[in-house]
Amino acid sequence: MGSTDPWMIAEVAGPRRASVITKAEVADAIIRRARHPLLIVGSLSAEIEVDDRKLIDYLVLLAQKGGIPVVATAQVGKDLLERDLTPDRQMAAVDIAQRLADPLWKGVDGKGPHDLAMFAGLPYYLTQTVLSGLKHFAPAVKTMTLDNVYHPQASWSLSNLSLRDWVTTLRSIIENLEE
Amino acid sequence: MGSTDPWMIAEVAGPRRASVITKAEVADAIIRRARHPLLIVGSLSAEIEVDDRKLIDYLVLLAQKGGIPVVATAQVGKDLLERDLTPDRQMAAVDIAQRLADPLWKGVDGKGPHDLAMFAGLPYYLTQTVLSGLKHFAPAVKTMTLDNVYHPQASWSLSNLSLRDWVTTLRSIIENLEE
Amino acid sequence: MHFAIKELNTSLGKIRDLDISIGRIEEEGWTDPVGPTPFPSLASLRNWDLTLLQRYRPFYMPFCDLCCLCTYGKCDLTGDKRGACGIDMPAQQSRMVLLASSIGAATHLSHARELVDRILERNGHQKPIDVGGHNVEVEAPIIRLVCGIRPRTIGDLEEVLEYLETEVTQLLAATHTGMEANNLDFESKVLHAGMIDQVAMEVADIAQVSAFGFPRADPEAPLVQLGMGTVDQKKPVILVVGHNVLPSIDIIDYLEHNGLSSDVEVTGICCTATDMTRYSPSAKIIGPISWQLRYLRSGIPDVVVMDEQCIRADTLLEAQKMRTPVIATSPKNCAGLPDRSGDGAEEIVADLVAGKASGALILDSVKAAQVAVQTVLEVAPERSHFKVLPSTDMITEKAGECTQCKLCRRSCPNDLAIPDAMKAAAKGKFSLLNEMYDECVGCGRCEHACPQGIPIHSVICAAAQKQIKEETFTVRAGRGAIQDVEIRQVGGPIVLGEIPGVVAFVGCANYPKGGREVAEMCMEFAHRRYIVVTSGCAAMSAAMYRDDEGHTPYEMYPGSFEAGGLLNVGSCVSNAHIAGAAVKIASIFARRNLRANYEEIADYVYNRVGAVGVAWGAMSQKAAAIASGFWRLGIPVVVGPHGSKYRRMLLGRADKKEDWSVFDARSGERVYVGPVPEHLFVAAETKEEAAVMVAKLCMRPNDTSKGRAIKLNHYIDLHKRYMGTLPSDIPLLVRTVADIPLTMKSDVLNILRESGWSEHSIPDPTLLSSQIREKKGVR
Amino acid sequence: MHFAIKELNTSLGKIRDLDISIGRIEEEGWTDPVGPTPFPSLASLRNWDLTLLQRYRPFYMPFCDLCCLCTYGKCDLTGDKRGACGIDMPAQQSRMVLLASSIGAATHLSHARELVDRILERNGHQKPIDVGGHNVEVEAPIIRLVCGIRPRTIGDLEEVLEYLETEVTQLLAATHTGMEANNLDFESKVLHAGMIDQVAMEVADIAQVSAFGFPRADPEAPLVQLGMGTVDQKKPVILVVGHNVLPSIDIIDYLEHNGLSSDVEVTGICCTATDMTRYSPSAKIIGPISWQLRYLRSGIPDVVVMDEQCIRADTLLEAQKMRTPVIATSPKNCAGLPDRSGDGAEEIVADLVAGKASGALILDSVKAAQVAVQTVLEVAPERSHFKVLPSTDMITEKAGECTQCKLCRRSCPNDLAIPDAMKAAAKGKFSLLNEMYDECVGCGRCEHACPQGIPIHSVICAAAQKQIKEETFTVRAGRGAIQDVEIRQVGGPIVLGEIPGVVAFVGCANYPKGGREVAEMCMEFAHRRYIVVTSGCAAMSAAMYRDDEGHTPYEMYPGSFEAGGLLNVGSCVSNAHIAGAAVKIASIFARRNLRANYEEIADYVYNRVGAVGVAWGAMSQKAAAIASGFWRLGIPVVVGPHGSKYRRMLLGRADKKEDWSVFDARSGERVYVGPVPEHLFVAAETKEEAAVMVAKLCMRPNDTSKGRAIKLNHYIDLHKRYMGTLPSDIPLLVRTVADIPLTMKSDVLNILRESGWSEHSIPDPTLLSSQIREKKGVR
Repeated sequence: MGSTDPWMIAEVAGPRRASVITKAEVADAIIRRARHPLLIVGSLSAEIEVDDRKLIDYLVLLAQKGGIPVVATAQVGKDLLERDLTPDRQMAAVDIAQRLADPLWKGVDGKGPHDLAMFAGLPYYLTQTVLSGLKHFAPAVKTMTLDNVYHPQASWSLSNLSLRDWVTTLRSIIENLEE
Repeated sequence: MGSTDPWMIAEVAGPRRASVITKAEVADAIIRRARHPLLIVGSLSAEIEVDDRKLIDYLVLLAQKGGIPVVATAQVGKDLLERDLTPDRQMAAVDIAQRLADPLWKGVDGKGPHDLAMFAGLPYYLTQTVLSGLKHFAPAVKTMTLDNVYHPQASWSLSNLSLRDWVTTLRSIIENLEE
Repeated sequence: MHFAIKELNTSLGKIRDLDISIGRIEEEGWTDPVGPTPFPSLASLRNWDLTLLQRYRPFYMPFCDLCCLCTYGKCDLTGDKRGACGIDMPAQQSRMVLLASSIGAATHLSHARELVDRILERNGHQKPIDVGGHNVEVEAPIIRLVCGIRPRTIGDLEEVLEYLETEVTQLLAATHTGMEANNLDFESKVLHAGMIDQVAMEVADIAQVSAFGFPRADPEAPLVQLGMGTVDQKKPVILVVGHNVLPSIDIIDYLEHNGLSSDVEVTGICCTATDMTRYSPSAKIIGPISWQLRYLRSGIPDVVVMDEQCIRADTLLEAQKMRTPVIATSPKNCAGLPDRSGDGAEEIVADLVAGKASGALILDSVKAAQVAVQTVLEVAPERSHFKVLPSTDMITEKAGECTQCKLCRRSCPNDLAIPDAMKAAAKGKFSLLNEMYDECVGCGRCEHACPQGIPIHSVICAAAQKQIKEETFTVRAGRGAIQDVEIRQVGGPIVLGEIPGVVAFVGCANYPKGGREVAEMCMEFAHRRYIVVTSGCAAMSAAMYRDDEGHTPYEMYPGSFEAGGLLNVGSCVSNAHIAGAAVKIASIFARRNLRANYEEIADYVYNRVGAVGVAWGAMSQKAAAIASGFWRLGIPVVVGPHGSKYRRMLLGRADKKEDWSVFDARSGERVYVGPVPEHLFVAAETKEEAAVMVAKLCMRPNDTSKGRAIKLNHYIDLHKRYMGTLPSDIPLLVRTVADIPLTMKSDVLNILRESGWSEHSIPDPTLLSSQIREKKGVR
Repeated sequence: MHFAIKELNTSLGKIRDLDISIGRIEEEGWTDPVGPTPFPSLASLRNWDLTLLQRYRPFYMPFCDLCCLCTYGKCDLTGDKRGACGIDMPAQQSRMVLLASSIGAATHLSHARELVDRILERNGHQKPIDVGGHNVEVEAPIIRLVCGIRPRTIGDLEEVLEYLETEVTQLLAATHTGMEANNLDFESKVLHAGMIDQVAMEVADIAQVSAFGFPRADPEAPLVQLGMGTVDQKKPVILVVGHNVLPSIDIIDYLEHNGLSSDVEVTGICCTATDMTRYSPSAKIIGPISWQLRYLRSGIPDVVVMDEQCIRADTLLEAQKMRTPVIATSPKNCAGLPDRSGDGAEEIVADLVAGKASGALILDSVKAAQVAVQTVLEVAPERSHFKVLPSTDMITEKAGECTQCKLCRRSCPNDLAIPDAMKAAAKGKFSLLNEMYDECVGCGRCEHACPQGIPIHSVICAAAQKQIKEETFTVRAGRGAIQDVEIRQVGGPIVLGEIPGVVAFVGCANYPKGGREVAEMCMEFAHRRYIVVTSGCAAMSAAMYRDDEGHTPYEMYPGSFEAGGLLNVGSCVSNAHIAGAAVKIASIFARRNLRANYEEIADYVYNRVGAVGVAWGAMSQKAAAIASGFWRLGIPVVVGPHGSKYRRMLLGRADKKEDWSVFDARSGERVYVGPVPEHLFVAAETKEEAAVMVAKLCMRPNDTSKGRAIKLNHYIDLHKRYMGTLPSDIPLLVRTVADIPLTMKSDVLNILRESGWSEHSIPDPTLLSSQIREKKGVR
C-alpha cells in the first residue's frame, strides 16, 4: 500500500485528490490559517484505539486546545459529553456536509461560514462520500482528515500511517497548536 | 501536472496504475529481461517531432538495435518501409491487443507468445483503452509505453516529460541497448 | 373485458387475431370521478415534484469525479467543469440516480410482466383479482391512484403493464446523452420512476397473491422457518434463489403431485424464498443475499435453481466447486448455460446427475421444476456433501498463511478487521472470526484480494459453525395487503399522530454492522407501539433474533396493522402494500378520492401520515426505485451509511424558517409548521442515529397536540438515551405548550424559554393551493 | 383494424372505453407463412447470437477498473477479481455495453412513440403507411422480419411499439445487480437491444415519412442547403436543435399559414435539421452536434427551440449569454424551465421578448411553434446581434493571457495542440487556430479547464470567421427507404460480389480529425463504385466538401441505390432503411421469406450481402444501439478510434482456420471460407486504416470469383496505397485462381506460392444447420 493509495482500494476519486500532510506542522499551519475551522467527530472515534486512549480523546484535546467548534455525528455526542466537551451540534454527517456547502450558512456557532472542515472517526466510505460532496459543491470550504488513512476526496489528508506514526502526528498537531 | 498524472486529465485508470520509469536503464532492464518483446508503432509516430527527427526514427532504431519485432498500426507501415524497416505485421491496434491477450498465440514471428508489448505513437486515449484490455485480460503480457506522457493503464510508463527529457531518455534507452 | 378470436371468415374477408377488449364495464360501485392525472406521463406531476424538491434540496456526493457514459468522455466534472456534452456535476449525479431508479423500476416491472403473462396463460384473462376477500375493497390502491382504473381481473392488469413499459422507456431515454439538462428535472424523473415502480410492484404482488393463493391480507399468516439451522440435511435439498417465485411454485407443485413433499427440503434465499413460503409454509427461508456464498459453500444444497434478481453472478462457479448442479430459468439470467428448454427432462437430468453438464438453462419452469426434483433425488444420496468449509485445524493453518498485508480489510465493504482475526485464529483463537461472521455481508471481496489465496469467507464461516447451527428462527409469511378494516381502525390515530408512526423496514442486506441491528430497531419501535412493517431481505433480518425466552420478534409482536404490530408484507414487490396502506388511509379513513388523483393524495400522505421507510441495507437499483416511490408520496426514507453511495441525499434545512410553511387549507394562509418531516432521504451513520431520526421524521404538520406530544416523547427519549442530551431542535417541533410531553414539561419549557420560542397555530396543512377551501390572498 | 367507443349503454351495463382491434384482415397479397420467431423475446435468438459471438469474440477494454452501479461498491474488478455481487470484469463491461444499447434503443423508441401518438391524435388510426408508393411494396422490412406482421396503417404500429417497450424493459432489467451473470449472455442481449432499436427506428421513420410527406424513397430528393454560411442573417433566425421533428414542422406550418415562410430563416442542428429539410427544403441545416456551441455563440440564432436527444446540456446557459430565448418542448428535456404549457402564447411571448424569462417549457408543439415565431419576429429586430466571438485584436489579447499550462490540451478529446496555437495567436498568427477549427469537435472542455478563463472555443471560432462564412454546402434531403426496384437491380451484383460493397456512413460527430475525413471516405468509395449510404450527422459531414469545381459530394454522385451512388437516407431513425435494404435483398432478390424469420435472413445477409457500417464519429448510446442492430444482422461496423471507448470490440481471428468454416447448404459439409468478414466491430485508428478495413470487410463467403476479384482489387489497391505493401492476408482471401484480380495476378500468385496456398471451393454458405438442403453428416 502506497502512502497515498485510498485505504479502501476501490475508492478512487478522480483527477482531483487530496494533498498529503506529511508533517504535523503542515496540519497546524492549515488550522491556524483557517478563519473559522470546524471539527466533525464521527461515531468510530469512540471505538478506535490509539495508543492507550481512544481517537476521541485526541480530538477533544484538539478541539479544546484549538478552540475549534465541534459537530458530533451519530451518538458520539454522548461520548464527548462524558469527556466534558459539549459539541456545538449533533448532526448527521450528510446533514452537516449540506450545511457546509451553503455559502450563506452562519456556521455551528453563528459566527459565519466555516472555511475548514476537519473530519475524523467516520466510516471510511462515508467520509469519502461526504468529502466528495464538499469537494464538488463547497468550493469555499477546505477539508482535512485526521484518520490514519489516506482520503483522496479531502483537500488535505494524512497518509496511510501506522498506529505509532499516527499517534506521533496527532500529538504533534495538538502540541504545536498550544504554542 | 504531476509526473504521474494521466496526460488526458480524465483518464483515471483505477486502483492499478503503471509504474513510472524514472531512468532509461530501467526501461532497458525491462526490455532485456523480456523473452520476447514486441514494439507497436502507432500512426502518430510519423507525425510527432522529437528534436530534429520524428518519433518513428527513434522507434526504428530501438527495434533494429534491440532486434525487436514490430507491429505497425494504421498506415505507419508505409513510414517504416520508407525507413527500411519492414514491420512484422500491419494490424489495427485493437487487433494486436486481442492477439496478445491470447496466451496460445504464437506471436508476430511465430516464435511464441510475447511477454512484453511496448507502445508508442498511438492516440493517447486509444493507447489507454488498448492497454486496459491488456492489463485486465493479458496477465502474461507486461506493457510499457515510450510516449512522453504518463499512461496509467500500462505496466510501466514514462512520466510526463518535456521534449528534451524525452529525447534524452529515448536516446539512452537505445544506446544502452547497444551495449 | 377481453375476448380474442384467432381466425374468422366474414364477408369482410378473413379476420385474423380479432381481439376485443372493453376497458371496463361501469359499475354501481365505483362512481369516483377521474382525477386530473390518469396514467401520468413524464412531466405530469412535475409541479408536485418541484414543490418537494424545493424543500428537500438534493445534496450530491459524487461517487466519482468523472462521467463515463459516452465516448466523448471520460469527462472530468470536478468543481464547476462541464462535460463534452455540456453536462454539469449535479445533472450527471441525478442522471445516475435516474438510471439506477429506472433499472430498479424496469426490474420489478419485467418481473410483473412475467407473472401476469404466465397467469394469463394458465388462468385466462378472467381470473379475478383477490387480495383480501371482503376485507379488502380497495384492492389496488396504487393502480387506482396512478392510473385511475380499478382492475378486477388479471387481464385488466395488461393495460397497466403497457403503460408502465411506455414510461420506463421514456425514463430511460431521458438518460441519453444530450437529453435532460437540469438536475431538478432529472430528480423529478427519478420520482416518476419511483411511482412507476410502485405500480409495477403492486401489479406483481396482487397478481401473484390472486393467482397462487398467498395469504390474503392476513395478519395471522403462518410463522415459517428461517435460517440455515432449520434445514433437514438428511433430505435432499433444493435451493431456489432470486425473486421470481414461478419456478419455486412449480417445484412445490411437482413435489406435491408426486407425493414427494415430505421427502425433499425446498429452501430459498432472497425474495423467492419469501414468496415461496407464502405459497407453502413448509418451505424454508435461508436468509437474504448475504447468505448465498455461505449456504452454497456449506454443501447443504444439492441442486440450485436460479430465477432472477439479486443472484450472485458467481453462483455457477461456486456451485461447480461443490459439484452442485445449477438450473437457470430466466431469460434475464442465462448464465452462459446451454439452452436445454427443448430437450426432454430425463435427458437433462441424466446429464446433470452424471456431471456431464454442470447446469442447464430451462426456460420452461414446469420442466425446470421436474428436472430440479428428479435431479436432487438422484444426486443427493450419491454425492458426498463436499466439505469446502475448512476444519478447525485447517482454519488455524490457513490463518497462519496470512501475511498481514491488509488487502482483505481494504477490500471489505465494512472495513472489518480481518487481519486481526486471522492473527488470532492462527493462534487458535476464533472469537474475532466469530464476531465477524455477524457483521460480514458475504460479498467475498476479501478472498479475491488475498494474495495468499486464503479462502477468507470460508474460514469465517467455518469458525461460525455453531452460530450457523443456531440459525433457527421464525418469520411470519408475507401477509400481503393491509385490510381496509385495519386502516379504518388506525387511520385516525395515525393522522392525528396518536400512533407515533408507521415505520417500514425494507430493502437489501448491505448492512454496516450485520442484520441484527434491523431486528433491534424493529423491536425498539414495535415496543414503543409504532406500527412496524417489514418486507424483503429486511423482513428476514428482522427475524434473526431471539430473546432470553427464545422468542423471535415475529412471535413477540402481532402481525396486524396496529400499534405495536410487526408485519411482514412479503417480498420486494410487496412493498407496494406499504405505500398502499398510506394511500388507503387517505382514501378509506379520510374519504379522499384516489382515482387518478396523485398530487392531492401525496399531499395528504406527506402532511398527515407519519410514515417513514428505513432501508438499512439498501444496496440495489430496486432499492433506489422503491425509495423514490416513497419520496413522491411524501414518505421520508432513512438508509444506512452505505446508502450515502446512492450519490445524493434529499435534505431539508431545519434552520431556514422560510422553507417550512404550508397553506392552511381552511384559510389559504401560509403558516409555519416547523421542519416536519425534516428530510426526505437521509443516510444515518449508526443504528442509534437512525432510530432518533426515524422518531423525528414521523412528525407531521397535521399532528394534534396529543399526537405531537407522543411523537416528541419518543424522539426526546431516544435522543437522550443515545445522544445523551435533549435535542436542540425542540423549539422547532413544539407548536403549542400542549405539544409538550407531560413528563418532560419542565425541561422542555426551559429550552423553549431560552430559545425565544413562541406559540404558533396548527393548520389544516397542504402544499397545494388547489386544496385551499376558501381562497383568499393566495399567492 | 381498430375502433374505439368511449361510452356505450347496453343491456350488459354501461360500457366504457370499448376498444376493438383486429390484428389484421388476411389479404390475398401476404400469404407468407409465419416464421419461427414472431415478436422474439430476450432469449429467442440466443443461439444465433452465440453463433456469431463464437466467431467474433468480445475483446474488452475496460474504461475503468471499477464497477460503481450499486452501493455494495465501488468494486475493484482488476484482473480476475470479482465484485461484491460476484460479477467479473467481462460481465461488467458487457453489462455496461448493454446499458448503453438499451438507452439507445429506448431513445429511438420513445421518439417513435411520441411520433406515432401524435400522428394518431391528428390523423387517426387509419392513416396509411406509405413510404414509397408503388415503388415500395415491402414497406416495413424490419417489422416484418422481427414481428411477423405487415403494418398497413399508423395504428398498426401501436402493437409494435408495445412489444418494443416490453423488450426494452426486460433488457434494462437484465442490467440489475445480480441478474445476468455471463458476458456472452450480456452480449446476446446487446444484440437483442440492437434489433429492438432497428425496429423502433423503422417505426419512427415510416410513421413520419407517411404522415408528413417526406421524400418517399426518392433518389432525387431535393438538394438542400447546409452550413453556417447559408443563413440569411438579415432575417430573423430560429434554431431548432435535437432529433424530434414535430416542433419544427409546427414552426414551418405556422410560418406557412401566416405567410411568413420567406420572412424567417429556420435553421437546425442534428437530426431535427435533417428531418425538417425532408419536410421543407427551404429549411437549412447548420451541422451536427459539434456546431451547437459555435452557432449559438455566433449570435445568429434569435430563438432556440430544443426538442430531444443530443442537445448540449449547457444550451440554456449559452443562450442566456447571448440573451437568446430558449423554448424547450420535450418532457425528456425540461431543462429546469418553468412549465408554460398552460399559459397563453401571447403571455409567454411577452415574457420572452421582455427578457423577463430566459426560456419556457411548452409541452404543446403547436403552441411552442407559435411562441417561437412570434418571439423571433419581435426579438430579432430589437436585439443586437451580440458579439461574443472576439475580434481579431481580442483574439491576440486573449491568447496572450495563456500561460502554457496545457490544461486545455489535456482536456481536449483530440489532444489538439491548443497551447501552441495560443502562442502563435498571441503573436498574431492564426493559422494554427484555423487548422484547429476543422478538427475541433466543439465540446468546450478546454474552456472549463483553462485557469485563465480564456474563452478558447470562442477564440478558435473567431479566428475561423472566413471558414465559417464559406460553410455553404448542399446535402440531398433524406430520401427514406430504398425502392424495391432498386433492390431488384443491385441485389444480384451485391450478392455475387460484383458491386464491391454497400458502405453506410452513420452516426455522430465525435471525429478524431474533423468531419472532412467522412466526406473523403464517402467519395473514395463512391468513386470506386461501391454503394455509399449516409445518415444522421455523418450525412452532414459527408456534405461538407467542395471539389475544385465547387461541387459538393451529393452533387457529384447520384442519390440512387446503385454502384457509385451517394444516398442520404435521412436522420438517425432512417438508419433502419439501411438494414432494411440488406433485408430486402434477401426478400426481393433472393425471395427468402422475411416474416418472423430473423435467423435465416440474418444468416443470408451475413454470408452474402457485402455491407459495412462506418460510424466514424460514433459517440452516443444510440450509436451503440444502431451498431448492435447491424451486428445481429451480420453486418460489420467500423468505428473511429474514439469508438474503442465503447469498452469492447467484436473481433474475429483470421489466424484461426477452425473459426472460418460454414455449412455448404447444398451438402451440409463444413467448408473453410476464410476470414470474411474478419471483424464484426472494430475501431480503426485513422481514416486510412478504416478505408482498407472497409474494403476487406465487404467480402463475403458467397462472393463469386468475379465478385471476389473486384473486392480484392479494391482491398489490395487501398492497402498498397495507404500501407505501402500488399496485404499479408491475401492467401486467406483468395479461394481459387479465378478470384485473383487480373491486373495483380503475378504479384498475388507469388504471394500465394510462398504461402503454401491451395485452392478451395466456394460453397453455398450458411452458419445454420437448418439451412442445409440435403442433410448428410451434419454435426
